[in-house]
Amino acid sequence: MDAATTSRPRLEVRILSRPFQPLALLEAWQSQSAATAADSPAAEGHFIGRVRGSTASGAPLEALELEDYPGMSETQLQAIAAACAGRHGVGAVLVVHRVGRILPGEAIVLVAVAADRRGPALRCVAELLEELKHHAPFWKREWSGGHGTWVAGNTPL
Amino acid sequence: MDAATTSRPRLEVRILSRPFQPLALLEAWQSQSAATAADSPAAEGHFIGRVRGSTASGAPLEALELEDYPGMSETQLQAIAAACAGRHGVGAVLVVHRVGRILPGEAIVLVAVAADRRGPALRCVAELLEELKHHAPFWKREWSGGHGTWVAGNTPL
Amino acid sequence: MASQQSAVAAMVRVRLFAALRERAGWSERSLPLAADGCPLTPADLWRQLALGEAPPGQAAEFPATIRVAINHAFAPADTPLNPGDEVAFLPPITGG
Amino acid sequence: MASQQSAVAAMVRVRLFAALRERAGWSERSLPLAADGCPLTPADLWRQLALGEAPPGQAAEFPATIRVAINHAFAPADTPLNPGDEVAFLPPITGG
Repeated sequence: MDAATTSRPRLEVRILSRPFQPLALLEAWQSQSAATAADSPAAEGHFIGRVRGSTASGAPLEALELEDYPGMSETQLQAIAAACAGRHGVGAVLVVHRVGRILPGEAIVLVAVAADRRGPALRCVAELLEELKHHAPFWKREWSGGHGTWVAGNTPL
Repeated sequence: MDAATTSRPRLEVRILSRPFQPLALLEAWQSQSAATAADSPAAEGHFIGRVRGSTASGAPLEALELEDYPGMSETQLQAIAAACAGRHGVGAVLVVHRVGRILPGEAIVLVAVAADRRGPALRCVAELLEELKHHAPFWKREWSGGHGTWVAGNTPL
Repeated sequence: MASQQSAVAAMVRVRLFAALRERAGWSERSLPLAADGCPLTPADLWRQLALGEAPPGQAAEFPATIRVAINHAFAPADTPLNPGDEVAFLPPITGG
Repeated sequence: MASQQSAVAAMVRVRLFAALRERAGWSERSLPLAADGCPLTPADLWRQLALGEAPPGQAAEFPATIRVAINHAFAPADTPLNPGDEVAFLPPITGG
């Protein structure tokens, strides 16, 4: 497992325009990261972000629309994943981001990190999430009462 | 979902003497936390810890033996989960800990936190993990070459 | 052939996203790179295309809240553009 | 009946775990609470049972690395014990 920190980290970045099941993607990702059970990483951190049921102003949300800059969004997610993985010396990173019309309760973002220690795994998840929220070209529009409003900024930590 | 931070958090603590599949337990836990998809928490953080393939001194590990203080281990995990959940204002916490003989690659610990925001979810996972590593009565013994050695301290962050 | 190629290459593509796109009423345009021989920058394009909220006649500073990408990479608004570049103006990012 | 009950209740249960259990060679004992009328503490029990690494004759300080639990809750080593208490000596914790 020391190989995870010395060899090149495995990075997987996906932008999906349809609903996804985070645990199903995690299962596929885990099975790729370990040829045998004994190869499994000692530490794994995950984050799942889902659409809230109400808008920033408290009205019931019909849907969230997520626009990206195709081409750049993949490139940026990949660059962010590579930089975070390198800084924390982790073995593998998975980043999944939804685009298009997303309903309340559906997953928008999934981040997973495998590492040899709990500290790097959890810190890398948190940092990756902040980075992608501020430096990957995605924009949210809240739809409520048939009216769409572009979200002005990210939700606070 | 604001109810998650104002109402009493849902705490689930399990000590298992047989191998468990973290994603299967997460799936069951998620389905309990949301009656409908739209009720799903906006933020969810997870940590999975697994047995390394080698001992602290680098020898191949046959198995890890995990001893607990039955009765107190449950009580302590519950108290730690309640305290962390309260401090971070999260909606739900799941803590699963293995005991007994655990093979390389098998999961030892699973922590999951559901919250309304990413910050509390991730911080609560990290803090819970540190707390249980230092304040829940569990002891590890590494078996290698037919010889068992009690682990002297926790692995560094 | 050579002159046709250089005519094609001497264009830049401009792209707008989200609220910026809706305010301007368009998402993508091709523009000649350098009509007056000076190297054109994204900030120049911003003014030429009157993308700011100031009335078109008034010269407005390039806003600090807007980020520029050239060929899918973030770049300063005063970067000289090259033929064939794709320039994008990005309103504040709200992903994740 | 009453005297039999109080005789049962005036005991404490002592439990050892992991390396501590193996060094002592036992995991659980019941002991009378107060032979001399003084309130007994976990630190007293530690010395009486010669659980430290110092030779049994030498009075050793209660080690800082060992934690005490009374009835499944952490407690200081000088807490007076009550009849029926379960006292556990816990070597450094290594879970998670």
